Amino acid sequence: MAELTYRDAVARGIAQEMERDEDVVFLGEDVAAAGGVFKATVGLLDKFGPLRVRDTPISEQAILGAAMGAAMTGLKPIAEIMFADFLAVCFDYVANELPKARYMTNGQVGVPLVIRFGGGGGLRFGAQHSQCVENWCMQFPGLKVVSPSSPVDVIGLMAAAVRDPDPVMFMEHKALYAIKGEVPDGEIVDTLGTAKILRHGTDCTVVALGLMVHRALAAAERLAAEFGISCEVVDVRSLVPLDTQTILGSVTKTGRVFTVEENPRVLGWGAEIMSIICDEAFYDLDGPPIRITSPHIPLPAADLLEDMVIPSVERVVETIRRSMAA
Amino acid sequence: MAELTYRDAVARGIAQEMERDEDVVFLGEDVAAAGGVFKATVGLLDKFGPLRVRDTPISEQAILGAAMGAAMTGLKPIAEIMFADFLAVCFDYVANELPKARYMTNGQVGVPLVIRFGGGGGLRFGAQHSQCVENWCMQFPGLKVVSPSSPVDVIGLMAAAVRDPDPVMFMEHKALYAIKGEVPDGEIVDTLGTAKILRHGTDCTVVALGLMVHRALAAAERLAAEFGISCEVVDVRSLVPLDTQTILGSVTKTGRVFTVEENPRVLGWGAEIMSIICDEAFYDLDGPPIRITSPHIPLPAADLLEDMVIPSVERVVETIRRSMAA
Amino acid sequence: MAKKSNPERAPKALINDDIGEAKRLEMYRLQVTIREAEQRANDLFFQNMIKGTSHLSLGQEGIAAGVAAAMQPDDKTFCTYRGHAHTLARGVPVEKVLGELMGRDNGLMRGKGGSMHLTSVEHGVMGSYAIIGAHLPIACGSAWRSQYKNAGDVTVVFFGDGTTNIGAFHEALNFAVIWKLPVIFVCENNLYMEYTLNSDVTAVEHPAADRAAAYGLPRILIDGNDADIVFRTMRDAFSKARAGDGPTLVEALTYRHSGHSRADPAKYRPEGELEYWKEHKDPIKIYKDRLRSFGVSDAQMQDIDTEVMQVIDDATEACKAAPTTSVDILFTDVYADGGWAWRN
Amino acid sequence: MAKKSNPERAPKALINDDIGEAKRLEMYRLQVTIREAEQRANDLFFQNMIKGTSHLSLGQEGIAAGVAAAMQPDDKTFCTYRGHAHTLARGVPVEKVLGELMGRDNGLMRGKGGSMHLTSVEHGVMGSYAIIGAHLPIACGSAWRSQYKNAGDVTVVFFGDGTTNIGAFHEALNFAVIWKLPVIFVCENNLYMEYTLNSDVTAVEHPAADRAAAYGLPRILIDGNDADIVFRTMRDAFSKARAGDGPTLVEALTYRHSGHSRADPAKYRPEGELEYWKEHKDPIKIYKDRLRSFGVSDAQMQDIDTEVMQVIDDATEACKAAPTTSVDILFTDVYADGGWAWRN
Ligand SMILES: Cc1ncc(C[n+]2csc(CCOP(=O)(O)OP(=O)(O)O)c2C)c(N)n1
Ligand SMILES: Cc1ncc(C[n+]2csc(CCOP(=O)(O)OP(=O)(O)O)c2C)c(N)n1
Ligand SMILES: [Mg+2]
Ligand SMILES: [Mg+2]
Repeated sequence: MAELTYRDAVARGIAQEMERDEDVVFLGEDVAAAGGVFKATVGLLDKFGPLRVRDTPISEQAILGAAMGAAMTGLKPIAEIMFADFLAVCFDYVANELPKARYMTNGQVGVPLVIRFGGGGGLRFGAQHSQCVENWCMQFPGLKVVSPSSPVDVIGLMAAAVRDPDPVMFMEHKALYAIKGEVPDGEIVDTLGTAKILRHGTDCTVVALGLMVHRALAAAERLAAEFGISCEVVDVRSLVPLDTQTILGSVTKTGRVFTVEENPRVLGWGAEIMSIICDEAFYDLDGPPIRITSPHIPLPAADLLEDMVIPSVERVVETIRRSMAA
Repeated sequence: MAELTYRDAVARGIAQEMERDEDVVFLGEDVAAAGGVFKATVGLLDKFGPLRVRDTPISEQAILGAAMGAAMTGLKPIAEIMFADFLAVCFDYVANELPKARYMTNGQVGVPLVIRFGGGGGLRFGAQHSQCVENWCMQFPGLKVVSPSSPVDVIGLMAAAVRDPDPVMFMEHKALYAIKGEVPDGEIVDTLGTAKILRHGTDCTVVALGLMVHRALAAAERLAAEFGISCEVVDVRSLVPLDTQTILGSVTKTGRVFTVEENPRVLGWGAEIMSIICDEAFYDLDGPPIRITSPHIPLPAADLLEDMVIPSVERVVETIRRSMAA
Repeated sequence: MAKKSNPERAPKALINDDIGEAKRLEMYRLQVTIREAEQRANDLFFQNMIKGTSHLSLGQEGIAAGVAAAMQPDDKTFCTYRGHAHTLARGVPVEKVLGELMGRDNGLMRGKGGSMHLTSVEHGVMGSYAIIGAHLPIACGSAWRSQYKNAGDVTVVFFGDGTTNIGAFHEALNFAVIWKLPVIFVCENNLYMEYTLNSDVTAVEHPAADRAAAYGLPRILIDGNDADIVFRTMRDAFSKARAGDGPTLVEALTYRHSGHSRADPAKYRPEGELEYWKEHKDPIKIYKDRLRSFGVSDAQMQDIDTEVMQVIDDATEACKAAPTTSVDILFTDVYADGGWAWRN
Repeated sequence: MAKKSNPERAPKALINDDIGEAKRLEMYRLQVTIREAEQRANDLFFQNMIKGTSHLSLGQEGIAAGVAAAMQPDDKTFCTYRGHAHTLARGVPVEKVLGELMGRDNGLMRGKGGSMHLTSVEHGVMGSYAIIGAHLPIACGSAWRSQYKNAGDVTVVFFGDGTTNIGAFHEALNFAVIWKLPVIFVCENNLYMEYTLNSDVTAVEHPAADRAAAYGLPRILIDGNDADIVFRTMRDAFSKARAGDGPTLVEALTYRHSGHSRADPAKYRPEGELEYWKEHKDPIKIYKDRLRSFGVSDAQMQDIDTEVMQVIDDATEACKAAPTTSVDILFTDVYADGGWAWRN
């Protein structure tokens, strides 16, 4: 057991898998010699050498395309797209190529790869360097989409993603790189498609992802202490496959549900989860399902402004308190 | 009043706006001399000449980028991205550039342009040439998104889109190009952000878009005739801005709601609409909101298979009948 | 395509040059197979037995044949939507190709992919790609795997003249060169991107060859309608790739006899253009003359033609008799577990 | 930057060459302004008065100054995230730039855009773009508008060496050439793409110049640290563009003295590299020597320096005194109606 940052957990997770399997290779911009712009891949080049850990040009289409071609023919690449927002410049692979290859070829071709990227706000990077693109990825049948909220989940989900025979979009949260958490020694392998109940509660279910998990947990403490409201907090972790059993199970029990989403309001992952809940647990709901999201605006750069946009602990507390009272 | 195909309505809509305003220009692949691969822009080159109607190379990023730069500095371009699916190769403009320019510059820059594309299935074009990408566009604050279901709406919404000072994503449905409809003579200008109730009903609300509007209407007829179920059919038309008043008004009245969506199930526009309804009209609902969608799989090419995937009139009838009976 | 023509009829003294008799007869057979199979596909369209779209390579067979004849069995092919030719050239049975086009259960992907996505991994055909340019980086990845694993195989990727103007082309070429990948980029310059003359929208005359220097590569511009030239060019490119000396970019000049796709009557051609190419530059005519000049008799060629037609007729009948695709494959192979479950 | 130095101190007999005294003093003042404003931004970071990130052009001022000095007021500039220099060079007040970096209400976009998106339409600065390559096609569009409306203005777009490897570069160059657009592409080759030597990931030695021919353009490779050379090259490019003769691609060699961004200590530099460029190739040193050789006294330069420092000090104080951005702009200007309503 050791304390590890989320940042270091990335390198450890990748290293664990590269040690295990020679076919795991890693590529991206500034990831090798420099150890990544977020310093999340420091040491990998030294450990695994320049044939397995490779710097690329600023050619995101080439990065994802090459990862795909390698995966189709026998390797298990991990590709970094530095800022999640840059997925937009190679989105054809995300939308059209990776998810459809297996189906269109009737199973002849598989694409076992991981695409990891730093998403999310809070660092004052402005509208083009702060987005929660897990929502961009969730629409495409054939992809899997995960986003860890803690160091141990980074390692475990990374291992699960690398070992998974399907393409996995792996969103790390930039504002979490510095957090620390306890991590067991030895190999860690988690399971895709599993949500985690991080706090048990009886009055309402709060579903969150990534950075918002931490705010949801803090809000739950305050709601309990200050208002006697008992929240069950679910960390979704995996948007595809989606652990609807855990989510529906919790909602069925509590009768009320809130999502806490960092993304701008419209068509975030919460919309899908709410739609599933309303369809399948309608008669268990004691009140409207409420999404707590960023307002539907691009993210401003100035610190004060940015802090007003992304859901804060206060906003979560206030929204839940008001809704539960209504 | 004349009968016009949806296909010819596109050319007429564009021509109407180009006649009105010299700053309206049109560019895309094979759109000028050839009149477009769907023959939806035939005659525009002859009418407006090669300076206003321009063929481009296969460079979708250049097409959208150039349209954006022109729009920022004084023109009102209409850009064609041939198949909607190809938005993925120029998605940076859709996700990061067009929607954010006005906000990031605090209003210094506007981007008055229209991006039109042929989306949707039914033509046996397979998984990469048949997608409903309105869902890809809906997430981004700053964009507007419309999709007409009839010839007269094509013209009216095109005019509204061209005159709108914000970037508008305009999805035409390929399987509708051949349909005909009555179109009044003279100028037609519609309003963005308005849904249309195409059929009044009392038992449930059916919300549809594009090709699915036609299937929803046909299903409503059969549900009335065969099962005495009275459906109110709403053509969303505009996903952003979204006419929630019309939708919520109808649902409040009927107490039940169904969406009919062509897209694969997860995170289609229906998820957002259902989430809004459940949040804001929860206590008016008499039963769970049900999304009727394609199953969450890529679209197969073979005719028989494709027909099994996209919601049919039968599936709509059957789903609504069963849900209303439950 | 392994089937040989009747050895009794083989000419005695074919020029024993660097290509030789066997290869030449193989290339002849390949070209005829492609031509006739594509014609058959076209006919089946007009009988409404094939739906959707399809893009034929009529007139461009010299490239497919010349490249395939230079390949080893474990080399990899990446095609575009205009990929029937290259798929057939790797030895994929005509029946499986036509079956896919017809949406039958005997098709290569049992109808799930369709004409634009022909794939036969067992023949090294790693897929046909319908989004312009996407497969160039993907082919780099296949070559990277070969390099990394010291597998020795080479990846070939085909694309058109119009494809040279999309960003992925540029990224792939640079990437392949800096990583010295064993990949060969074959640009089939058939003059048109769909309905627009590619030279109207391209800054240089030869869209691939004139850009080779931008990636530090030699300029290679060849007649794509002469399978021998294609074969020799590719042989060198394969040697280079296998020696670890990196990628090659080839621009092969050609012309398509059909429209861009099923829907295209090709009215944009200047008068006489098609006729000129058919008369003077038809790859099969050129190759017949070549074979004749080496002493192969018309009768021998006729035998091959007959054999090919038999194969295609048989394939057509088999496809017509084959069941339409069974709907229980609808929900298979979205994910590797065989199914489509995105939730529990 | 319109403010002139004290005319009494002006040297009597500056060489009256094609550039002349006034332009040269303007370029000197621009370079010093950029250098000192950037240094100030750097200091403010370390005082935690600026958050987030920022990308300085220290060492690259010669390009910004030389280009801006050749521009007309209605010409358009498109920058990258490394755009403070080009924004200042167009005459945007230092206060407005620093205010934006500091997230103050007096900032160019009142804090909504931040360091990477500086925009001042009234000065022709049409934006700074943070996604590599995106603005090259956008700049083409601005030039297309000028061409279509016969407006006469020219668009300049700046980008780095690393940017030449992304698809949008390729698409924009081809597009600009075939439409003969009045746009000038200025590649600032500072050797590095972030932390990686660009030559390690680029197939040719000169990532822009060696690719000009791929778009039918002449190869133009210049010393970017000599503002006179930059100015003359741009003057020709502007003439060409205004004459309707289409785009120009320039590769200007330079070096950044700072790290890539705030977070970068630039440990990847080989020993002595930074020192070499600072000692021998600093654009301001070079320009001071140039001015001296033309008879400008150190005292006169010192006066300009002093004036510039005064402007920057005043700007800094103004920014510190300015209110932080008021939150009521949070929901303005998402849409053209001034608001953010996406529903009724
Ligand atoms: C990204 C993208 N843009 C546009 C298209 C539509 N399209 C299909 S084929 C084609 C022309 C391709 O021309 P070329 O590369 O010369 O190949 P050819 O069809 O002549 O073999 C176009 C524009 C596409 N499939 N993908
Ligand atoms: C599409 C995209 N990929 C990657 C990045 C991250 N990034 C920002 S600056 C940079 C290096 C750019 O190098 P260059 O073009 O040489 O410009 P310089 O920073 O040296 O001025 C990279 C990779 C980005 N902003 N956008
Ligand atoms: Mg072509
Ligand atoms: Mg650089």
